[in-house]
Amino acid sequence: MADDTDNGNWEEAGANAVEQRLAAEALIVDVDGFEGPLDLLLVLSRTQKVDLRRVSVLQLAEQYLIFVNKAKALRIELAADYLVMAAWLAYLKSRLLLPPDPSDDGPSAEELAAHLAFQLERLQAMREAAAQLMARDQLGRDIFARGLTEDVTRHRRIDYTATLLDLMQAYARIRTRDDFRPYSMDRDHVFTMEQALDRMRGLIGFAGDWTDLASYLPDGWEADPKRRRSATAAHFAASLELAKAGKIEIRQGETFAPIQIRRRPNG
Amino acid sequence: MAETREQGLFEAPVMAEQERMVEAILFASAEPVSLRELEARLPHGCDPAEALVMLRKRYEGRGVRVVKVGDAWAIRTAPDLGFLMQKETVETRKLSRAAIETLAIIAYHQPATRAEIEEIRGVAVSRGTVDQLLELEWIRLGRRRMTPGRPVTFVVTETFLDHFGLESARDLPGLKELRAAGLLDSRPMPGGPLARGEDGEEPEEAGQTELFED
Amino acid sequence: MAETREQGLFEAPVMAEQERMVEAILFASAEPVSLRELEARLPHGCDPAEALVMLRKRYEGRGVRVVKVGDAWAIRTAPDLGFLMQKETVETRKLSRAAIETLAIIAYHQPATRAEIEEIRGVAVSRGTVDQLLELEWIRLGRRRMTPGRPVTFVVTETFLDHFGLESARDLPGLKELRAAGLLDSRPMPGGPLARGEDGEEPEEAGQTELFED
Repeated sequence: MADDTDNGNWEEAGANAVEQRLAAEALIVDVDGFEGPLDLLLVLSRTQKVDLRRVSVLQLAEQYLIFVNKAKALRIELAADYLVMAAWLAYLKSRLLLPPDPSDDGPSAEELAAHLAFQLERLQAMREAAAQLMARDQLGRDIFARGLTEDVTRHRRIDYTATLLDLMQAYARIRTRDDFRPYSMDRDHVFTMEQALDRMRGLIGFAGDWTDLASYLPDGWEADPKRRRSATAAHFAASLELAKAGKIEIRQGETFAPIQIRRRPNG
Repeated sequence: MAETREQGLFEAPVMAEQERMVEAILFASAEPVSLRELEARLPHGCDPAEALVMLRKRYEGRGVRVVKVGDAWAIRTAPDLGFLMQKETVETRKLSRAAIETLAIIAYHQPATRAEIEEIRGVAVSRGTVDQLLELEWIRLGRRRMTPGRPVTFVVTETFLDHFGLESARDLPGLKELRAAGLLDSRPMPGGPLARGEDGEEPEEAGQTELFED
Repeated sequence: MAETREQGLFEAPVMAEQERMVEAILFASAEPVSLRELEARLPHGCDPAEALVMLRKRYEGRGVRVVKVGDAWAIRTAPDLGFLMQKETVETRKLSRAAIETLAIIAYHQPATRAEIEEIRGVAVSRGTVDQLLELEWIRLGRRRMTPGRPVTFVVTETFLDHFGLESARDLPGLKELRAAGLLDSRPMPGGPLARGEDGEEPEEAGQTELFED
């Protein structure tokens, strides 16, 4: 977009050279005030007094280079990105002035210039957009929110729960702390090894063949898991005793398989 | 000021504008605004008292109302909509061990004084624990004990009975029943029907009653 | 509920009641209330969207207005009455030029990476600038860009919309014109010194344009 206008404005550029120099000098003073090389270019472009779409990039490059040289002469240190831009603009300027090299397969000088013009236009557009945005009615300045917010209380109600069971367990826990020992009251559910041994001594005589140990559990001890567990443990311990005494044999097909016992043939 | 404004037939435009202004000021102010302040803030020559009368009328029956608070004016939620302002998030939490034990003692021994609770629990009962139970409305103050110091007693409430599905505190299973139910085993057997540790799953109502039926 | 309520001819009483409720909720909150939250707070089966349409109309031209902010709704004073609110005016820290430009770039180009902001401004974006905007809650992190390095992106927030009285980012002033002029396109320059940023330029058009496409 910029390439059509470059040559047109070039004539003017010479005539404006003095003015540009003066403008560049004036800008030098503000060098810290620029937000980078693009910003500087944008400010310089304004001296061309044309729409950004019709800005002469070649002339702009000139203006920029004058600025940088002036800064150098005044021993003003420019940040690196200003110098990078200067180098690139010098390159662009030479490319724009020379006839295109047909062997060069990179972007053409015109394309590069057009892109720079686009960047300037875009930056300018964003500036204007920012200004429009800031000019809007703003909350807390022009528009106001509710001052007296009413108890939109986010009650975080904590619902405490407890079940009857919790309650009774708690009570049981307290009561058993002193006058009861927790296990002493549960005798009904404990089958001792001595009891099991007594029982098995009587029963083992009938166990000529392999029989599951579980079948030795007494009536009323198989259903309730708690009782079954106690009785099973007691009977297992008792069978170990009997095996040790050489009265029975024990086998288990595999892990967790039923434990089986039988009377030792000659025991 | 590009807005068009609906103006009633009988309102002078200026007064309608004043009403708008009062509306905006009352809305944005963090505190109720006095008539005097309204006068000071409105452009010269305004009559905020009249504007207020109109504004107040305008909000009649609306979701918010113009109300007088002392000498000042404010916009407030209509009283019948107060419920909308309570955004409740319910978080269910288990009662602490101290609280449940305290509650249990009160339930089993009511009326119970703090000293009695402490004696049974063997540890001091914190103020917070009692307050929590009072707040839950599971306990309330009973009659003072006619003993030296006239200590207050605690009893369980209707709410308590409701929550725990009891007809009366007397329906609480006694020690013997607790024992029969295996509850006095401090180490619940895993897998058993009673195997519900303190942090076990909540048994359902049905389970509980079945459990304690004789 | 002794109050009488003016009801338009075409309003079902229930809807009028819903409108009152929405009114009360919006009045009570300084922050915009989302439609979803309104739904959650209103009694079951209410249609806050419809109630809002009515409420918005009702407040047209009044001292306060019902405004849409993103997916949420709020009541705000009419902009022409700002002069009355000196007392309520919040002194805000003046934003630097860099911050204002960065904000505008994010708003118009969102989601925007830091490299893109730098590419547009032609200068590095300082950490402080972004932090300031994040602190104001005017911008937040968007999704990471699915390009090499997976750079973070920035988008504007509901607070931003609220602050600048925008219904959505689509209502940014001049957005359409900027887009039509191609000034929101991502146009990389091959080999130029302005193609800055370690993450390089992301020449994907999808993200930016998609957002603003209707």
